[in-house]
Amino acid sequence: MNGAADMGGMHGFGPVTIEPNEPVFHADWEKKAFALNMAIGVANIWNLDEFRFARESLPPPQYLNMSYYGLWVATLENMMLDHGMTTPDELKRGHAIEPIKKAEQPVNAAQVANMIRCGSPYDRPAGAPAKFKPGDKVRARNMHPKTHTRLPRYVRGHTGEVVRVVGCHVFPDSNASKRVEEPHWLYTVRFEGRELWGPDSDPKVRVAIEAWEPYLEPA
Amino acid sequence: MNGAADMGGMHGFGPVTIEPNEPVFHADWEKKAFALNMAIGVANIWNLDEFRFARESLPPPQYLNMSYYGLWVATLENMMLDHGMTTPDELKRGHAIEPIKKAEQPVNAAQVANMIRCGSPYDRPAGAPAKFKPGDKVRARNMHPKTHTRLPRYVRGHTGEVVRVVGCHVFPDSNASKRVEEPHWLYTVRFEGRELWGPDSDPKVRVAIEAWEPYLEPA
Amino acid sequence: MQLRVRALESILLEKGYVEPAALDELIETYEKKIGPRNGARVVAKAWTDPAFRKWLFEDGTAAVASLGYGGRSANHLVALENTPSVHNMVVCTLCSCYPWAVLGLPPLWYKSAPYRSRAVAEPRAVLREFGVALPEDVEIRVWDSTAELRYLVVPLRPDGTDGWSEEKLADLVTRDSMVGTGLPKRPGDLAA
Amino acid sequence: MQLRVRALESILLEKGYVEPAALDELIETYEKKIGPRNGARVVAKAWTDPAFRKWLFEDGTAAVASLGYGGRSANHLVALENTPSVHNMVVCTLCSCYPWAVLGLPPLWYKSAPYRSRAVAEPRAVLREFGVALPEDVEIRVWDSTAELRYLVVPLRPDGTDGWSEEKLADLVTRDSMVGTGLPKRPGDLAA
Repeated sequence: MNGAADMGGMHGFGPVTIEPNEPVFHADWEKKAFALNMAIGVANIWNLDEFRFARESLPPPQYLNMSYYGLWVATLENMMLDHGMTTPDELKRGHAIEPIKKAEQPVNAAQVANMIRCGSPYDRPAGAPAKFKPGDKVRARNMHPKTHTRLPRYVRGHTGEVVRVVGCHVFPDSNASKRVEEPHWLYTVRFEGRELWGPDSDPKVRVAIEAWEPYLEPA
Repeated sequence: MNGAADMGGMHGFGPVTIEPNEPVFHADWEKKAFALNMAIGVANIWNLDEFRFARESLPPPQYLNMSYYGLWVATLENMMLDHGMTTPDELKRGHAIEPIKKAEQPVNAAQVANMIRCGSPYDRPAGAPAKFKPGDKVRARNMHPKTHTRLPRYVRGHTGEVVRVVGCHVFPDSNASKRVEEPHWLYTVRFEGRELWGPDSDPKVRVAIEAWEPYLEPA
Repeated sequence: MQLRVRALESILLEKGYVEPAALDELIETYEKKIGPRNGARVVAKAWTDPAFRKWLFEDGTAAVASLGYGGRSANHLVALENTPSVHNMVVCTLCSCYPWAVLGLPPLWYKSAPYRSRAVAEPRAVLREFGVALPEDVEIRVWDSTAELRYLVVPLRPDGTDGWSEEKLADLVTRDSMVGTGLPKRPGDLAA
Repeated sequence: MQLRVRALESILLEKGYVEPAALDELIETYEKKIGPRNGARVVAKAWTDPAFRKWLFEDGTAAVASLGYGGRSANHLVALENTPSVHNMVVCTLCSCYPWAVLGLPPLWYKSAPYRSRAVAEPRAVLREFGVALPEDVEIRVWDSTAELRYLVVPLRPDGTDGWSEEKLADLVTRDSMVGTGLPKRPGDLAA
């Protein structure tokens, strides 16, 4: 989707603010916001791409005015509501309301430790050979789905070069909207800065993204 | 600039909210915000393009969270500060602070009435013949100036057709950043919806913009 | 916001930048005098007077000026002709450009992010939210007001209005029908 | 926000979705155990061990795993080699993807709109804000983490560190130097 999250190339946000000796968390609620989201992720009620889509679907005025973990909190609320895990009433009261529908099994510390240690690889067996190879010129498609996509607006319609065939990876567009992995070949594609930002821009800049095969066409 | 104002094609803002029997103004302060901005415009301390640039330069989180006339107020404050017409102190106290530097001449009702009646035409004598004619295929340049431009992001890099040679008009990009009119030929350029939004989009949509000659290249 | 505006007003008046009467003139004009009734008269005339209609589409600024409208926000007025196969719709994605001289100040929705963001990308869906369901084969032409041209949509004259006076026809012409987000009223709507 | 998080926590615990110990495990791990020190060890080894360096650039995931790092947010790790003529810089314009397993959780600036919006369009200007002034002829390669690949920048080994131990070299490797928004410390900086 062309949401507020897709901000590459936008102007007006001001300088980068760097906090010296920044702590990992800035408040206790941030720790909890982080941990709750990560832990519930293990329960696999939704996948990472669904979570990202829910987060980027927050209306732009809200998205751009919330702190980072504030976004996580708002997204978790929305996801729990969408999945019938809570109600607006419960969120308001701050507690589960009887009758309580219990989860089948709580996520425990061992599961979490395992998730941290093992992660979740996104590569999958390929069903077909890769269409592109390093050196191929490709154009990022001009597509504007309202659903989740990881093809940023700033590269769409622009021509770049495949620099790496990464492998066959879970396709976030399908994983977010249909909960179907539908793996596709994934490529690292490099664009000249001037191709993206025009002839007046820095000639010694190149920008690479990862792009799944459906994002690309031969150029 | 690629600011929050340039929102054509963005998703996530929700449905259009239509207010039945909407009044012209929703509060007295809106009337004043409107009138102050319009009146001071007559004094020609800044031009319309400078005002637009100041407005779209508000940081996106702020721009997207202010009401329409709220934006006018914030922009007027910024312009007055930039032009040394007031100070943060005065804005806080809500009054001019001695010693008061008086304006040369106040804008009066007759001037305002004249401005409403006559407006301000933007066409200028041409210094050269128009480069394009109706029917010509043109491509909107891929440009990303940080300064004011009226070429929206959603058409950049896309090919359309000149449907009208409007005339030679004040060039907002120069008028906003240098207070120089630098008139250029202005064209109405029409794009197929599918050219802008991809092959999945509505085949019976066409979008026209006005584009000054420096925004265009032959396609 | 009220306080901030009062501060600006006080400072500008105290420093002699503007006279209070100038502010009153502006508010009075745009709240009371200039509004969509102007545009409706233009449209009604275009519906009844073929010579005017021709002139309006050839030189909107001059034709509209002949009715006494023009000036601010209509120095370069372009009339857009709806036909059975083409529907026109106006937006300003970058700010809020609008033909004040013929329509008055724009409504909130016109200036809102949902309208500005969506009108150019999915006009048919936007029209549906306005209650306008166009057949799929009607082409929608969206006009993004990126310069100082201002657009006035001339909608199709409703059926069943043969012989109507300009005055009566003007009652059918809604603001939204001149922006392209609505259709004119029908004769039956007036009775209601 | 504090209240909202407390509500979520209460509801999820009361309904038995998560155990409190699972939360503690997460907070403890990312606050105390996993941080840029991991990445620094990888970089220091790449500076001293040519075989490891080669392996790291060929298969970052496996090479890093050999040091005990990996899993969450580093299942597909790619190491990027800075050279005198190429500087690498990592961003995630769409959200906040970051190689947690080697760098810990990202700092605020990495997740901020200014960094995300500007890193891909004017990386040299962004670098200057970090105090990094690269010669104009040094190419900047920006890597936008749009998939589940995670990037680790291997900066140039500072001069004057011949014969240093991995341990000592690791002290020179800052978090920012592994994101590409900084350079490693120099030997003189350590004394200070």
